[in-house]
Amino acid sequence: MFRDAGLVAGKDLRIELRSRVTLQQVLPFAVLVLILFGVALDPDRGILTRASAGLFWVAVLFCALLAIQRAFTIEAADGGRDALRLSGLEPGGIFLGKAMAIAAQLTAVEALLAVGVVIMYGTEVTGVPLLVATCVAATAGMAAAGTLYGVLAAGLRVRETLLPILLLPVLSPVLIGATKAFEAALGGVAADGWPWCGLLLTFALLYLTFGTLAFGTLLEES
Amino acid sequence: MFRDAGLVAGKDLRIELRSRVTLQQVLPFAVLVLILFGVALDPDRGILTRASAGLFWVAVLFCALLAIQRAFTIEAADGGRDALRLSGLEPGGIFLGKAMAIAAQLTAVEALLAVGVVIMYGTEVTGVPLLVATCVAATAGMAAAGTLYGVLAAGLRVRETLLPILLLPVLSPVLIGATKAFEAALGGVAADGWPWCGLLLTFALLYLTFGTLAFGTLLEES
Amino acid sequence: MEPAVQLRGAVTLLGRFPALAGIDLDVAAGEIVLLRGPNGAGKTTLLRLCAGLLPVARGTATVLGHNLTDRRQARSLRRRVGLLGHATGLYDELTVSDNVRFWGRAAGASSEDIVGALAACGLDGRLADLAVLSLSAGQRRRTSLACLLARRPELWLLDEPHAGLDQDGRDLVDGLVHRAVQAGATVLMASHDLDRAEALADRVVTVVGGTTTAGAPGAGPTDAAPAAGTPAGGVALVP
Amino acid sequence: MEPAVQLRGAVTLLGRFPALAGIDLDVAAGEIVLLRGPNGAGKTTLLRLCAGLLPVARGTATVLGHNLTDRRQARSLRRRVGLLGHATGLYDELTVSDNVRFWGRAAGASSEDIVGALAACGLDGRLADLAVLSLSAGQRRRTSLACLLARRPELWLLDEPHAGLDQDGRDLVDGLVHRAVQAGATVLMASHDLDRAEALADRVVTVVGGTTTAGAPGAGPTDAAPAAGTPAGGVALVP
Amino acid sequence: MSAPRPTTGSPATRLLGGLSLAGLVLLLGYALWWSPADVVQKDSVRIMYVHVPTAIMAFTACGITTLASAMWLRRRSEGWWVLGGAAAEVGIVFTAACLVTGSIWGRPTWGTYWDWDPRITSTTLLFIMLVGYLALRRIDNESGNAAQRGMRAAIVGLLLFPNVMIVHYSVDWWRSLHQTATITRLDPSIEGTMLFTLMLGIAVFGLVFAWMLIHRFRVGWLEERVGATGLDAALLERRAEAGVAGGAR
Ligand code: HEM
Ligand SMILES: Nc1ncnc2c1ncn2[C@@H]1O[C@H](COP(=O)(O)OP(=O)(O)OP(=O)(O)O)[C@@H](O)[C@H]1O
Ligand SMILES: Nc1ncnc2c1ncn2[C@@H]1O[C@H](COP(=O)(O)OP(=O)(O)OP(=O)(O)O)[C@@H](O)[C@H]1O
Ligand SMILES: [Mg+2]
Ligand SMILES: [Mg+2]
Repeated sequence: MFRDAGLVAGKDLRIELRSRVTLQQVLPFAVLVLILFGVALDPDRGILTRASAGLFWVAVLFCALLAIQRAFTIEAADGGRDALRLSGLEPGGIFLGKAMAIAAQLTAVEALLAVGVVIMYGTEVTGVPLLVATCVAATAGMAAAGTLYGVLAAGLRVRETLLPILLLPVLSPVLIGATKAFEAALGGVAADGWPWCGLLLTFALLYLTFGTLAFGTLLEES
Repeated sequence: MFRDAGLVAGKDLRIELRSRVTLQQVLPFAVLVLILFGVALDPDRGILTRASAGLFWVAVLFCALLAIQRAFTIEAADGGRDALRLSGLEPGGIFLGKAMAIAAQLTAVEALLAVGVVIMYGTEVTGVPLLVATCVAATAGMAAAGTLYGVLAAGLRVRETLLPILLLPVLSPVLIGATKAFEAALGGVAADGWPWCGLLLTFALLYLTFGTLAFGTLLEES
Repeated sequence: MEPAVQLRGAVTLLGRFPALAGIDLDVAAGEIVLLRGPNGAGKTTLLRLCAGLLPVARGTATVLGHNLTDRRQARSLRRRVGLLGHATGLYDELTVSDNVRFWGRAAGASSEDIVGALAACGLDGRLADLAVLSLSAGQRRRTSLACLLARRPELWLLDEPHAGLDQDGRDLVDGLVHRAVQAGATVLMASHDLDRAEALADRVVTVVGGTTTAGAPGAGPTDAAPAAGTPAGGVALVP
Repeated sequence: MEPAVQLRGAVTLLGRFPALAGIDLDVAAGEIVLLRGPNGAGKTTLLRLCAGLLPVARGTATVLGHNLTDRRQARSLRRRVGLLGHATGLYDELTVSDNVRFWGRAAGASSEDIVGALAACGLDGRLADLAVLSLSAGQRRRTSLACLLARRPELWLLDEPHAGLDQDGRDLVDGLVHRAVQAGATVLMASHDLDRAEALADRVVTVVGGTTTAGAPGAGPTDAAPAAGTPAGGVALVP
Repeated sequence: MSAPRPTTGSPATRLLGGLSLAGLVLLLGYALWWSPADVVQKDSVRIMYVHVPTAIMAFTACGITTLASAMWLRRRSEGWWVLGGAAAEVGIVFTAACLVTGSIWGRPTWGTYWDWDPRITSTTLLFIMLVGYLALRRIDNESGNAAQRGMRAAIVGLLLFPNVMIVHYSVDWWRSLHQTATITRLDPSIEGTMLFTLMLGIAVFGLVFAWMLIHRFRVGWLEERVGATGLDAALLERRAEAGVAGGAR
């Protein structure tokens, strides 16, 4: 299974290498979202600084949406789905592989956004361990859930529009948890944050296991 | 030219009728975005109410992105581009037609979002005429610019990711103007808002004329 | 009477690759010409060039009197030609009849033309109201054929017109082509289904390695050229 | 020796539409069977059913000993079959060799198999490092053929295997099919290119209106049935 | 590469390079020593001599890109196409420099690396527009060719400067409605050595800009030539397929 995962992840990353989508398009988009918030929420009110945790994660969420969409546009290309189902790859492997590829890209996005938030919204960084742990857990969760729902939307020609409304509600716990954890970390009372981080972790594990098991069935629904 | 525009707009709206994408996916997405903001920007701080104008327009912007992407996924479907170029339709007509269809959908989105903001963020509505005028101007501008950049991205297999970074910076003035106008209207000093509304209008006219003229050149390229 | 298509050493680049590396081709008005040649020879590219969809990098190309080296003329040519390509350009969500109606109207076809086209391609009845996405391969092909028919083009560019069609589908194509020619149209087609295609065509031109001449470039029209390395020679059949 | 494919009154729905309305089909191991029939008859659907990609709504279907009414068995069947369909399932951004390698590896093929498959389909040299999106129709076809070859399936399901290929492309297909059969594989193919296909096949089965029997469904195997409404009859050719 | 020598240099450009180097040294001298520290900002003001010029060059660059795109749309001549790309690439460097120096300057001045100052906001948006333009251009370079390529990129390039202007002014207007107290601008009428140093900086960075642009242009041009000279070879190779006709080779 892990061999298959590696195969799929490798394939996706090679495609990224050739098309440079994340590098040249998703990352700038991330910065753009930060600026849009800045423009929309009049900076002088200090909303930005106080709400930076929330805004950060909303931005991550939108970027994740983009990355996941991209990951399944690749597969949806003509007959890709049938091909995958016939491939002999273990569904679990496909799931893990794509999740891994997505997670890798999300990590890059988060790193950039973190820098952006610190610089643009003037947030002071405290409680780094909690922040990092939160990012890891949240990323895993988003990638897992995203892959799961991405494959549902893949192959449908309404992918771009369907995926968001499938995915966002599912990810809202991640949004809440991560925001809370970040606020705790930035507020300096990391203790309040860890339980949220735990929530994220369970969410991630839940979706990873469920996805690994259920992906086969999902590939069925063509 | 206007006959062609009608033809294209009619076709797009018929497709919407059959696939119900806007109705069943873009509109729910709009509501979702509002909720996400609600979740991310902890309501107690009263940020929501004060920033509702900005949040409204950010939400509109993301929905517009979705709608425009959809409008050109339709065309990008296999060989659609060649077909359009051979069709004998006037490029200007195609541009206006698609812009009209997009504008129609955006209007629906805005109506829903307006209700949502009032209900969820507890905003009181004042200065209706300015609000309406702003919506009209902003919608026209977004539709025009969106169609122009949408066709740029259409046919590329990186459409989903490229469109945002091409379009959003261009639309940032619309975001600013509309937000300002709304804040003025909701703040009760409509007078400050009208100049912004004027900015939006000029933006719209600019892109409408440019698009109508330049669209041919754009379609020509394959 | 002017030739419908006249190419002289035409070169077309796809990316940096010269998919067409010096094509010489003359097609008289009212003629049915078959392009044959191995995979990747450049047939599809040649057809798209003749539709005014690709620029001429070198040489000259005149189609229906439009000089394709001039972008404006190339653009005005497009509405006069009909291309049946690998890709269909149909809207999956719309029904067969909606598609034919839209593309027909776009080219200024009357309702009769449209209904007629649907009937001629055997798409009336159940299929007419079926969404394109649920069609079978051959039914899709028939639909795009109907779209082309409704446009009443003066120059028919058919890329493997028989592919995917069943027996009477193929007879149908032949019938439509003959009727079009009687109505004054010119037909340029590419096909691998040689038996049928050669029977249909007035003349066969072999395309190999982006040239109409096997080997040496730019050696004038090569309608009766030896079909290098292809089974049956590209002999000129005159019915 | 058990039959490779055994369908009894198999019914398959696409949406609400019974694309297969009672198919009876027996294919012995090592046999080459041709499906023929008008557009929309259900050939492609039948092939996808045999690949375990579609559920059996009614009747029974057994392929390579897997009972397709059981989802789990259907899924385990898939890796043993190879489908060459209308859609290619190739990654446009990747090169030809990358694609063949990925799909080959996925099915556990060795590097030799993969290189061999590329060479066998004439995809070594320039084409190997070309992105799929820049291929010609026939070259794409060859690429998916190479992918199928690299997987070494036991049951070959070929949907119009000759379509879009040039003359030696078609000879290539015939050669590969024969070699596969000698290696113990079974071949079920659908085609409109009857001359070639019938020459290749051991046996011809006619599919019309989603049934193997023209008209009344479920009337037993119909291998030598009169091919209702199709030009040349579905006669059984035994070489 | 078919260049005679593996360089894009020439006497002229070497002179230019030398000049800009000398200028940089001179500027360094003025910026760091001979110019006085500012009353308000103390020594941090010295960044201005880098920051402001880079900003101006960034805008010049995207102006050039727009001009080149327009000309390419009219003439379809390679030169303009290459120039547009070269200007955008150099421009993105200067924009980045402006952003970086700016935020470094912001630290001592505003006590923050970032402020929602109109120029900052619009500069960042400009940066992203350039990224988008270059991304699109890359795609066009792959999918297109000398004649058909670049329609997308050209249109985006054409709209680049107008958009930057619209964005710039709307952002400006947006912020100026209630100007923030945080920004204590030097009063523009800086005089004497400081003014001279600023002008010197602008001049020097102008030289550097020109130097980079020329080289980038030549590289692009050579690539084009390679494509063009490659064409004949490619044509022969392609025609040779006819000899070995048959397979998909
Ligand atoms: C549109 C591009 C920009 C231009 C044309 C520009 C121009 C200038 C000029 C002329 C000055 C000195 C004169 C004055 O203070 O009025 C200045 C000051 C300054 N700029 Fe910029 N700048 C630009 C972008 C930026 C950016 C992106 C940043 C930070 C990220 C930045 C940060 C600063 C700071 C901190 C100062 C000094 C503080 C002050 O004088 O108020 N600038 N800029
Ligand atoms: N970007 C590219 N780089 C290299 N070669 C390319 C590129 N784009 C297209 N080609 C080549 O150009 C040729 C296109 O030929 P075309 O599609 O016209 O072939 P065809 O004659 O229609 O073949 P078929 O019979 O298979 O349809 C192919 O050989 C393809 O490999
Ligand atoms: N949702 C649907 N509603 C109605 N009919 C449908 C639907 N989906 C598929 N069909 C019909 O089912 C049939 C599918 O047949 P299939 O694609 O197997 O034909 P085929 O034998 O492969 O034809 P071809 O030779 O053209 O490839 C077609 O007649 C199609 O019209
Ligand atoms: Mg072709
Ligand atoms: Mg079929």
